[in-house]
Amino acid sequence: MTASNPSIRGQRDGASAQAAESGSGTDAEQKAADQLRQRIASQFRRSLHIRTLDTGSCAACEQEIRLLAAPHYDLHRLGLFFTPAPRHADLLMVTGPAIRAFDVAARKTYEAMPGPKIVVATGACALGGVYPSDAFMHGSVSEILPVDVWIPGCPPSPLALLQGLLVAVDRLAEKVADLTFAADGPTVEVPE
Amino acid sequence: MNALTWFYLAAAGWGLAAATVLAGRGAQLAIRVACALSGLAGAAALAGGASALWWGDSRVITAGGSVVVGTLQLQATSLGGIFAALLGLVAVAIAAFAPRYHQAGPGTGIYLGVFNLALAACLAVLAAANVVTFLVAWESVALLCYLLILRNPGRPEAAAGAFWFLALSEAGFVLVVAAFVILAAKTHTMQLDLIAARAHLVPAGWRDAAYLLALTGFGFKAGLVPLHVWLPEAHPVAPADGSAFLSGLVVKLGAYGIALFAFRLLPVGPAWVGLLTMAAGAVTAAIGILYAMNERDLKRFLAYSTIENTGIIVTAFGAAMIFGAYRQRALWAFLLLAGLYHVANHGTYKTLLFLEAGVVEHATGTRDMDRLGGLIHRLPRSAVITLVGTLGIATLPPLNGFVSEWLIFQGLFQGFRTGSHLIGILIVVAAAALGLTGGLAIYAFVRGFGIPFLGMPRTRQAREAAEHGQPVAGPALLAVSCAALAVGAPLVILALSRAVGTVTGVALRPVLLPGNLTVIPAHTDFSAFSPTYLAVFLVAVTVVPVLIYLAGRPRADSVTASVWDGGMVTFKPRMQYSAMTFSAPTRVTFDALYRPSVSLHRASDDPAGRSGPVHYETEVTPVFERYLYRPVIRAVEWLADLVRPIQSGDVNLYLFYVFAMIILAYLLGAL
Amino acid sequence: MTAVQPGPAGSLASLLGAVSGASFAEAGNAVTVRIPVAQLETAVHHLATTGARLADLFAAGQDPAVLHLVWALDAQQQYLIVQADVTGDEYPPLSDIAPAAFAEECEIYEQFGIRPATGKPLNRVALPPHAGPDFPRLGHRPGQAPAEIHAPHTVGGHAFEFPFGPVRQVGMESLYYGLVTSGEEIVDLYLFTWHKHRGLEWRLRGRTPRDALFHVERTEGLSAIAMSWAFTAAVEAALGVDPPSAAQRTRAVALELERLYNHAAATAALCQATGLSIGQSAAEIALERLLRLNAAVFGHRYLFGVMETGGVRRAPDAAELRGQLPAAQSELCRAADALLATNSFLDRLEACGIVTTEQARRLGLVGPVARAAGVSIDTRLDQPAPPYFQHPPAVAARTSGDVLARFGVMHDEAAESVRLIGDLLDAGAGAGTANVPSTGGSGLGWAESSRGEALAWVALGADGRISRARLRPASVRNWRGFDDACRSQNVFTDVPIIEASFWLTVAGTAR
Amino acid sequence: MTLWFLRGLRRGVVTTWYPARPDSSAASLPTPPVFRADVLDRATADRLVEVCPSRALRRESDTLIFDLGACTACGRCQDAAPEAATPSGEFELAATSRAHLVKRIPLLREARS
Repeated sequence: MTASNPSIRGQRDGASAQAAESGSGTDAEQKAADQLRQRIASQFRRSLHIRTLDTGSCAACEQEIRLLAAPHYDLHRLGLFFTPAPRHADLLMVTGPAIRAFDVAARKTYEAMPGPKIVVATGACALGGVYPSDAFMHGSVSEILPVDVWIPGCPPSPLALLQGLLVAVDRLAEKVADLTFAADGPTVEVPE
Repeated sequence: MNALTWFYLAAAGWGLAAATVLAGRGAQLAIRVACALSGLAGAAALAGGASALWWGDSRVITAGGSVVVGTLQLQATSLGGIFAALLGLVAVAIAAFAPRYHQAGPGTGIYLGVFNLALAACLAVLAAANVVTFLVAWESVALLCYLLILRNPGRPEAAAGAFWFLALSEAGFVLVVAAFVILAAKTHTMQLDLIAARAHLVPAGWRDAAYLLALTGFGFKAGLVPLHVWLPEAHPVAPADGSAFLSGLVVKLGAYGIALFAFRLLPVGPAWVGLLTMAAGAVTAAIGILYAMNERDLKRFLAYSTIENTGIIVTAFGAAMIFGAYRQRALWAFLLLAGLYHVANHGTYKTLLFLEAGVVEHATGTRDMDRLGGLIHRLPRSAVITLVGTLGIATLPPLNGFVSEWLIFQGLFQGFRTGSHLIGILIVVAAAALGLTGGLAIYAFVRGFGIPFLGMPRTRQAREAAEHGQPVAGPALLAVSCAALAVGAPLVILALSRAVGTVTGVALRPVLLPGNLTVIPAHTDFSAFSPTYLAVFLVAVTVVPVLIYLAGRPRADSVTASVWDGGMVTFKPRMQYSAMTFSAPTRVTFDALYRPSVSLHRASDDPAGRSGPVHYETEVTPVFERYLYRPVIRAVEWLADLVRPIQSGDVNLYLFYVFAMIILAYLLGAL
Repeated sequence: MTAVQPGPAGSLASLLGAVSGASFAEAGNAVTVRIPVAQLETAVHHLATTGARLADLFAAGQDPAVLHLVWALDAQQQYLIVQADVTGDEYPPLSDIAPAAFAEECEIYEQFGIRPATGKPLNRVALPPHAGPDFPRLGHRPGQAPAEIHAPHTVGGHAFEFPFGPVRQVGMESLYYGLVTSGEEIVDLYLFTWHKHRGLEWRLRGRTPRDALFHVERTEGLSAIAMSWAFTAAVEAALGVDPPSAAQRTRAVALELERLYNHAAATAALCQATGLSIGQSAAEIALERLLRLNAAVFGHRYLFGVMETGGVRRAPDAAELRGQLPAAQSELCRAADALLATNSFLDRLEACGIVTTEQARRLGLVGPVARAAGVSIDTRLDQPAPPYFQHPPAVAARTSGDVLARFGVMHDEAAESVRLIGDLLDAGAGAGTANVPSTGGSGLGWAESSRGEALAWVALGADGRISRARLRPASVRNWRGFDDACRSQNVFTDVPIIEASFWLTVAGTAR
Repeated sequence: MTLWFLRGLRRGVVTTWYPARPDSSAASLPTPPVFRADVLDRATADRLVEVCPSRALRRESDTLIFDLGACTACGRCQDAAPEAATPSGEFELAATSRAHLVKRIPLLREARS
């Protein structure tokens, strides 16, 4: 497998731009949202304190988050720090499919954080993948908290988490918006 | 108006108050009038005490008395002055407290009558000029206090507590009588100032024996450690103002007795007597606070704290006697002054705390700390006043406890001036014991204030306590006097130095107050501090930054969020420290003394390994009651059984006894 | 269910003692016996006294709910499932197995409404407090239970409860401790795990085994292989399918790799709990190398997607594995040896969080926790599945039962796993799956996860879809030992150390 | 403690240069698939939708909606239709808006032979 598949690099043509637009309302709103995000991100550029919240994960996402502090990835070199108390946290990494029994604790954790704050939904469960919404759980974190950044993966690797955190503070450009994941050329021999 | 006339006024006031309330049979109006009179009389006593303090000893007045009993002589001495002033202050405070605390009724009438008579009796003890007056007054104080403690006989432990008090008081009284008899016999006079004058005639052995008898006798009343057992038994059952009076004043009479013998009647004795006194004081302080740490009942906790402070006072007197023995006259007088200052301080904030404990019990119906909690929201005024008292007794800077404790420590730290290394080291060891006591006192009073007043209410009574109708004036007056004793420390030290000057003949004033507001401990090259500047500075340090913050407050919109609790749904009252768990570290460190016993019931002990209700109880074994007093009591009972056959009811046998006694007396006479 | 053979089953009859009306059925290495409920108490008493170990207790079906007791017969190297139909809402009190099966009894009561006739209060286990009557359950909800049915957690007298969680340190799963303490020593400890109850067993009903496997892997993310192997073994036992031996060896390789990275992660967590950050970094370097090895060999850092019903989806890249494993293993061994030479670290572990042999046996603990307490049970040896007949592992055991013993057991197991992987690769590990018919049947599967014996029992309907699936990862069993291990502790800071030495997951016990 | 100090020196630096330079370990990570529009017809699309356990794929008339957020990169779609789905090798998938993760892959109008 090549490092990155050339054929999936989409261009900023109508299709993908249109894909990006369709989801988030009028242009003005989008511009205001970006402005606000830039302002928040600029405040956290050099030092960001992260608090994690497990709303029902299977423990694999937790292990990947713990590995961010391991020597191989060492998020301290990027000015990112873990902090136990939400009172001192700027960013909340939420894993798990938002189990309903956890709503009060999640709401309290979010409200204990001072503004401005960023919420990062981490892992396929938190993004609404693995589990549907039913009596046990909401199915995705955006049902209970206002999410700013989504990091897919089951579990997302520490590198994906790092990229997610840096995108959250606007120090890395977001890549996924431009990718179409639709290859048009014949990349594999078609069995007749 | 010299001091004695003030004392007459006070005695008359109290007598009148007793009469009105007894005549009125405890009607509400009678109570209010009596308390007003009692307050006025208190003020008179305060004035008398202050003038006795300032102008020195007055002349000895013979106020009558009969041939049988002996002459009744009174004299306003300066040593007694500080105690009389404290008596006045306590009387005024209780007078302001009593009307709103007691319900009208015949029981209250009798109680207040007895209370006022007890005040007069205490004044008589302080103003006694000869042995007979002193002993008569002393015994009447004991009996009247016994009646005070028996205020509500219905309570289960009331009788037992009162009896503990009376029994130990009588034991002490016997020893005090022995001490006075020795002195009077050797100096052939009954008048105290004559005894003091001729004290050098008393041979050394008799003098020390008299002092030791006095120390033990007054120790019973003051609460030196092996003799302290009645305090935690009597205080909880007495009503609020009764126990305040007991702890604030009656216990101080014990200290007055020891000071009387050590500094006025007897000349400066050998060093070992001082060492013994200091040792008794240090041990009392340490063991007193250690037991206070693990008490759940508010009043027993305060009673043990009284024992601790008595220990501190007696340590100061002991150290003074040692310095006296080594001819360090400045330090001898200085430590007496420090001890007296601590007597005044402890009298004020301990009375305050007992009155507040009464208010808490009145508002919630219980004294058990584990059933209180969060009272600061329900009883705000009482909480603030109790906080002032707690800061005082925990000897924290802005308030008066710190000043007297600082003076005592400065005196103790100058042990090296005695010249003998052993004595120097022993004095510093006593200072270390007081240090340990000071630290544990702060720990104990954080618990004593924190558990009942802060946190969440643990029971329904604590939730529904109401401040309205609770007495506040009395304790407020004492709180103000605590602050005054701290800020006005140089003035107090000035007055005390004059009193100590008349008692010891050492002019301390220039030695203590070089500037007008700084205090130095008897020797310029040692240390200095100014309580006034300290109090003002501390207040400024807290108030000024708040003002700056309020003035320049950033206008950012602030969000109030709940305390971070790990996302748990609700905080329950069971999730906060309880009295015994807060003091658990001491139970582990000093388990040799406490020998704690634990009883534990856990649902998870059930072989089915389930989790559920947990019940954990821990008790501290009362070492002295169990291993010292119970054997003595059993021995006495055994003796009583032994002797019972004598009383066989047969008249001839009784006649034979009389006959045998006459023969015996005759033979003894012949020797 | 295969036909009843009197042979091996006959020998088991003696085990059940004087039990009449028992019908036997044998599937794979597990014998199922169905006895009338009246005989249940005597059978249980007889089994408990002859040294059989109760591995699991659950209910299945509804009207009547069938009670299943899974016994591990170490002597006969088999599992015995005792089934009994329970009509009405009470079954006879099984006092002999009370401590080991208490949590299971509570769970059965919450899901099926049937409870032991002991009359003693039960505990809330899985369902959250706000679970109303219409909350999805596996069977009928409990009738109007008397108030005291859920034992309340009240603290009386002088102790107080120190609330801790559910949101805990960074990167730790949500778990609520109720630490009842006397100020100095921990008097009692109880756990709430209902914050993370995803209702997996309810979710698997009506799915095909292949679909269900996706969720079974995620019951306990850090033991994906063990749980999915137990589940697929159960399905294969139910349908009488034998996966190709190369696939079975691949499964064993994956399981041992999972054990390796879990023990490295446990070492790192232990160092973090004792505050030795240098040791934590060294262990985390070894852990990361192992995870990267997993990704290179099996295509997923946590070995998701390796298992398939009837075999294995991917073959391990043997050259890559042989090349990198020794380096990763030496990394972990050097870290562990350096830790064993650091006195400050060892002082924190010695005599800390002791689980006695009697407690381990009484509570039915499994895995390294049991082996460190002197109960040396290991399903790879006691109930060997195919690849472990030819490659039996050596079992590391200790007797002191404290944190140091658990650390030692994990350290030895890691070395043993590397040796096993070498043998398995020599014997050849490949991909391939046997075809799985979609017919009915029920079977029991098990695997030795890094935390202990993971069990799964499956009942398939006639159309091959799951009618009842029972997943029991080792965490369900060992959290009970955590309460006892913490109880004697007198220092609060020891609790995280004990938790790290157990190395359990809340997701596994909450399911 | 010198034991640890020397050990650390001997171990050397293991920290990745990411994001300054790409990290080599990323190559072996599981990544969401890429769908070949020219091969995908409705039948294949329906088969893919049915096989995805995480509800990441759904078909709307003639476009395949691929929700990257829900995709767990389990590879079942690649096993079901190897000619239509191949691993993308793209692991940096963080998105600042949920819509960025929802990809629309146009399907072939007529059924493939």
